Amino acid sequence: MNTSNRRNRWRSGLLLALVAVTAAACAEDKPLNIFEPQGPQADRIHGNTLFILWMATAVFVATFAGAGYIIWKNRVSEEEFNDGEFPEQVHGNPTLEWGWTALPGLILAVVAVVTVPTIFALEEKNDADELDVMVIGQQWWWEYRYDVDGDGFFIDGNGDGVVDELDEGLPLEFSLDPDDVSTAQEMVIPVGQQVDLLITSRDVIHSYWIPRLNGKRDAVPGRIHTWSLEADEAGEYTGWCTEYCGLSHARMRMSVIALPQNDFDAWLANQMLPAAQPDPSDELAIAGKELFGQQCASCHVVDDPDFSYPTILRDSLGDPVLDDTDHEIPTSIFVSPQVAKAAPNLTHFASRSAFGGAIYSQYAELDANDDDLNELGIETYTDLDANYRWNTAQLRRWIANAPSQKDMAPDDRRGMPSFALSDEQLDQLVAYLATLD
Amino acid sequence: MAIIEEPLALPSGDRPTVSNPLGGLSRPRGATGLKDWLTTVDHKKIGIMYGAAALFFFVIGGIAALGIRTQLAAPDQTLLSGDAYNRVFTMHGTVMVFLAVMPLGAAFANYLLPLQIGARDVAFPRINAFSFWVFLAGGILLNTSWFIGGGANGGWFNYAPNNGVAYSPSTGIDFWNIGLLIAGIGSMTGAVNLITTVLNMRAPGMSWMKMPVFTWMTLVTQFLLLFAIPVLTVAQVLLLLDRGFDANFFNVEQGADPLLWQHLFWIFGHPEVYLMILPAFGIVSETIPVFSRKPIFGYPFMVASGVGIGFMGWGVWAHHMFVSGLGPLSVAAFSAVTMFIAVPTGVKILNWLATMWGGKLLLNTAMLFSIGLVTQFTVGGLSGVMHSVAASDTQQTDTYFIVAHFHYVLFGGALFGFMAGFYFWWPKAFGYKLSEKWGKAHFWTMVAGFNLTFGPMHILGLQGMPRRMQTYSEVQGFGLWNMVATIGSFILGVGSLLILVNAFVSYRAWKRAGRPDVGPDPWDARGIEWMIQSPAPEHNFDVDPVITELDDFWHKKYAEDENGKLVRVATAEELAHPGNGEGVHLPAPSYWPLVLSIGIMIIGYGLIFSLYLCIPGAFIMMTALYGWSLEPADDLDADDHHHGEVEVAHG
Amino acid sequence: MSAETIAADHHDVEDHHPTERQYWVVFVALAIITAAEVAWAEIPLTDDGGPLLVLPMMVMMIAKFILVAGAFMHLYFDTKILNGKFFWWIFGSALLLAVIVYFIVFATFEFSIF
Amino acid sequence: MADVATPAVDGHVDAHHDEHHEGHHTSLGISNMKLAMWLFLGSEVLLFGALISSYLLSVARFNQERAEGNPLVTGPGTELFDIPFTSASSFILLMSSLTMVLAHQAIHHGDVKNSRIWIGATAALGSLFLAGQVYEFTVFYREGLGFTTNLFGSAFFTLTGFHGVHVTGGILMLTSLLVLSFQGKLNKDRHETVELVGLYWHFVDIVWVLIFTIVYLVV
Repeated sequence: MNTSNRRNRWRSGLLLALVAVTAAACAEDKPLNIFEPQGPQADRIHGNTLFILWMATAVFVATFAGAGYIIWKNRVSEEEFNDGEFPEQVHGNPTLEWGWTALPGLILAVVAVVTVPTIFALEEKNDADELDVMVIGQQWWWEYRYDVDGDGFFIDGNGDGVVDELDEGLPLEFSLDPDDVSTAQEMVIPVGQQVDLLITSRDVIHSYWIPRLNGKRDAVPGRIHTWSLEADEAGEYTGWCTEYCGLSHARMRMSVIALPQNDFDAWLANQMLPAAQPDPSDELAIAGKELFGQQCASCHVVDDPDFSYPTILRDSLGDPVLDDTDHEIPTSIFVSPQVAKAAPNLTHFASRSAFGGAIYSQYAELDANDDDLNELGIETYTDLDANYRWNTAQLRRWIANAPSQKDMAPDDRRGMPSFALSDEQLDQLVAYLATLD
Repeated sequence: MAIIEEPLALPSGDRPTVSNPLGGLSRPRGATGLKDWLTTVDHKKIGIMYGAAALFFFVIGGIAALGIRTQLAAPDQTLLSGDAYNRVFTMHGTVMVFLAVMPLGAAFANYLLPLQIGARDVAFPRINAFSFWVFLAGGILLNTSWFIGGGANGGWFNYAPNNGVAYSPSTGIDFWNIGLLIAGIGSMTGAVNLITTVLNMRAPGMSWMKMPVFTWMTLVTQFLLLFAIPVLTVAQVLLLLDRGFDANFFNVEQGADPLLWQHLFWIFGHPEVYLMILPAFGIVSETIPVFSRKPIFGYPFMVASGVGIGFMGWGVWAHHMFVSGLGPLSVAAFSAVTMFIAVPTGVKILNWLATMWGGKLLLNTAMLFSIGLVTQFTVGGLSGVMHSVAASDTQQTDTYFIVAHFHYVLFGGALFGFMAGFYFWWPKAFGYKLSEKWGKAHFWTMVAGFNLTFGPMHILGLQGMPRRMQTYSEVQGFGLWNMVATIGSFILGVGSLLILVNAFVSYRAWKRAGRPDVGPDPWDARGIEWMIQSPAPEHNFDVDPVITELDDFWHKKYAEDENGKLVRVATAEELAHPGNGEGVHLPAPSYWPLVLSIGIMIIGYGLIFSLYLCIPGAFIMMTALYGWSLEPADDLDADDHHHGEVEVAHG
Repeated sequence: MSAETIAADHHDVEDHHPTERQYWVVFVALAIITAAEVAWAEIPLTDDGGPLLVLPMMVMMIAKFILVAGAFMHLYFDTKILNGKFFWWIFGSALLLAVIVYFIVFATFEFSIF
Repeated sequence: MADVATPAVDGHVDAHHDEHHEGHHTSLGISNMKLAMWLFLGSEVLLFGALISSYLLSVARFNQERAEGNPLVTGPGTELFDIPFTSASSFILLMSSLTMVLAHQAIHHGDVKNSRIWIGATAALGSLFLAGQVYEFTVFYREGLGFTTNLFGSAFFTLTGFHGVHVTGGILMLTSLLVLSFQGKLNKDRHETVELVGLYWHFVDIVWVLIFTIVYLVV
């Protein structure tokens, strides 16, 4: 099988999406606006919102008009106020009062009738059950696990290499089902198909929100919440984490990229492949791979037999879990030393459009006027497309000192630490990462 | 543990001899100056201290708010780092809710309740002082985290497991936790005290349906506090045990469910919302009739809707959790209940409007602020109904739409109401009126600044701007309205300070004019608190008033002639108590409430920094409890002072 | 209610206070119910839990609750009906509130003691 | 709502004459202290409600995780309960409610000497209950259940510990009553003080009635 062909196919699809996004961004500069639903779920919510919004507006206008009229008509000067004359002393009017107790009640009953079916409709799962994606929030990025083989499992829970019922309910810091896919930053979905999500979290509570496709659903550790997305058209749909999740909450964003079915299939097939090996002639990348093994592979997974991973089960403080005899529990389970317990799986890093919690675009337009970009010699990696080039400048800054780019607390094992890397080492790592497509 | 407030009388009925078991800290008598304020048990002084402390914390919270707004004025600002921003918005919310708006309610409740029900003081004057001091201790402890520990950074809701040591290792959350636990003690004791006062110490003839609306709303508020605070206390104790003693309540690895925190917090948190707004509802229910020259429209409905809000407030907490994953059945149920809580609030709005209908409206500052509450709260109430539509709420929640909503409720609602209260009762408390000129400037800058700040947040929310965001980038397109909101916030900041300017300016003018007597009843008002001199004498009423009507004072001033026309039958001066308190026995001041609070505060610091520090704290606390219960009961303290009998003053 | 009746109630208190014997009877009842509870929990029939274990337990628990609150805390024997009512207003509303609120919490967690 | 609770004017005049008797002439006709105690107990209902609910939910989650084999969940669970032992201590606490009410009965009839005996007995029975709890805690600890061991440990020790603290507070109050009694300050006229402590004590007993059935016997 010719892998390069496949790569070209997903790549063109992805870039198509990017172009669409750019076009959309030009036309509409409010990508999170909740009044522009582009999927059936969001559409349904939008209907409810408009209904209640108009209703509230009507009541608002009526109340303010009434209040304004009453105040305007009855206001008096201080002299008049104190002239000893009194208006009629009305103490109440039970009929009227019962009336305006009952009337809002009736209006609200109508609202309830509209609301309740929508609540249940939003919970409906896709019967076809073609694609389930597990969405895992952590400080401060999102991981997506695709149940490609459709066995209902996203993880090899007990790490025994067999994915079965024994894995059910086990914590998520265990390894991936070898037949499935793990990616990060952006979720790629097929157009026009309802994708069922299983949302959870590894650390604190996050909330998954793509306003144009559906409302929010919290990602709560220890719980799996179902939710769904469907996009009517190809394109990129952005979102933000909307549950306060600590230090870098403002920089935990995400996006959904909807691709036509063919492009999506190609993308998925590529994601199933193990990591690409650098070309033997590319010395820079080969050196980068070695460096990656030393510096990065303790947290980042790359599906490559050359890397080995630590096998220590850690608790929420990052301390190794000990058994009764004070020995580390021997497991073949990969757990990163972070509190987040995992860093993004980088097997197909270069295929993504964003990194760093989806706050940095992996690609820049060629004519982007960014001095930094030009200065750092990005031309090396402009083979992607005539109009796009790889945003290596930001990537280098990120690898060299991530906490300076985004608030993180690596000392508390939350986020990526700063590495003392030379320029040459950065070149090597970037060259290696570029091969991971 | 109950504190025995009642004096332990001798079997013979004799007065216990006055002894000084603890020397310098024995019961102070006739204190003046600072010592007077530190040892007072007078509900009016305590009310004033609540108000002053609340305004002080309001300024702190306001500065934090301006920090937030400055940071968000434009995209990619770097004034506040992510960490600093998180701490600032957390402290803003916490300080405003717990240390500004709630104590403002307590200030009015403390000052007015005994006056409105014709009592000499609250049921337990020393516990009342303790409530204030322990609230202040909690507030100070919380705010010292600005300097040590860096401020809490979990949000005012402080969701688990982000509030655990693993994710929030700095001591900020400990300050939040302990500070609010301590302040909660004050709310709890205050609630017991004020409920007992209202239920048990009403003047003769003041039946349920003759109680002023403000008294009713405060009673409901205090019941909400009484039942809501313990739930928060449990949540906080669990958090304390988790953070300080490695318990596992919110440890997900051990199988804990973080939603437990959310339930406990919001079971407290939603009644909390109503207990912030109900006192303000009570205040404008007092001012609007006075400045409309009409009785309140539909008094029974006003009372019943307030009580109804109190009850329904317990059934809606999960609407804060529509996206938390409760399951559609729970969401649908809570959604429906939440909608119907709009009914009693709607009744209130319409009844206020009906009170004004056909009245003679004097648009002075107090009235303007009251109308401000009615209108601005309506906006917040309507956006509230929008949130109750749960599906729609999945788009709005945790966006600036929510921020706009609750600021319209709590600032446009509660705070405007409290401002109306300040202008209305200021002469009763201090003996002079606040300047109308400054007052109107105050009102209009506040209204303009308020709407300019929070109005655009509706738009921002619908544009998808999430809350608690330290920054945003150009592409999201939030720049314009954020800039407008920031400009508005500075206008609002200036406007809010005008109350202090007004107080100062008006006081100086009054002093220069030789402190003219404002009279017992400067507004031609309705409640019996206007039957006593201004400022209110320490002993309140010379003799217990006897109540025959709702708005009793008004009905003593005015009566209908044979044509059914309202005519004045007596002037306020004729009816007013001359303020002769000679021989009236008042509860004596005490050091112990203050000392006890200091002990508790030291224990609080001990729980944060070192348990060894708890030892001296506990020692001070036990000493204070001991001293309190052994304190010469000063015979009549808390026992008979409310009977209003005239006794021979004694040494 | 007029002042006279209040005063009358006030002075009647001692006459209507329960006797020591009544307290002992209540205590014996409490002891018997406790023994029944333990016995019911220990018999093999209820090993699997479920409604068979829980429902009788709840009935017995509530019976004990009512006995202690009603007899020892003077909610039942107290002739000061006015006061008795008022205790129930406060304590009863707190109890009702707690039961309803926490049962709703259990419901949202899909928690069941059966 | 009727005017049930309104003392008439003459009731107020009355107040001058019996100011040191129980049941001051208040709007409701009960003393402020008694009303305050009931309010406090109402508040405590919500407190223990939250604690018991937290316990039940935590233990349910603990049992579930353990059944599913979560390797991080270690240590013993509810199988540690020693029902006969706890039944005995529950009986002791129930009995202390009886002695408490007898103490009040005695002081109400002016029988100071017997009231001392019953108050002392109540305090003693309460202390015995506490001792039992301390013993239970140590046994559990030796069996491997510490406060931090697992969710069950945290929830169990917190709930029963909170109750224990309330019992301790009650014992302190009872001791203070004894001291007052020996000082001669606790007589028939002050029987309400005993009644108030009694109300608190019975409430703590009621909470144990719930805990014993729900925590030990059912869940």
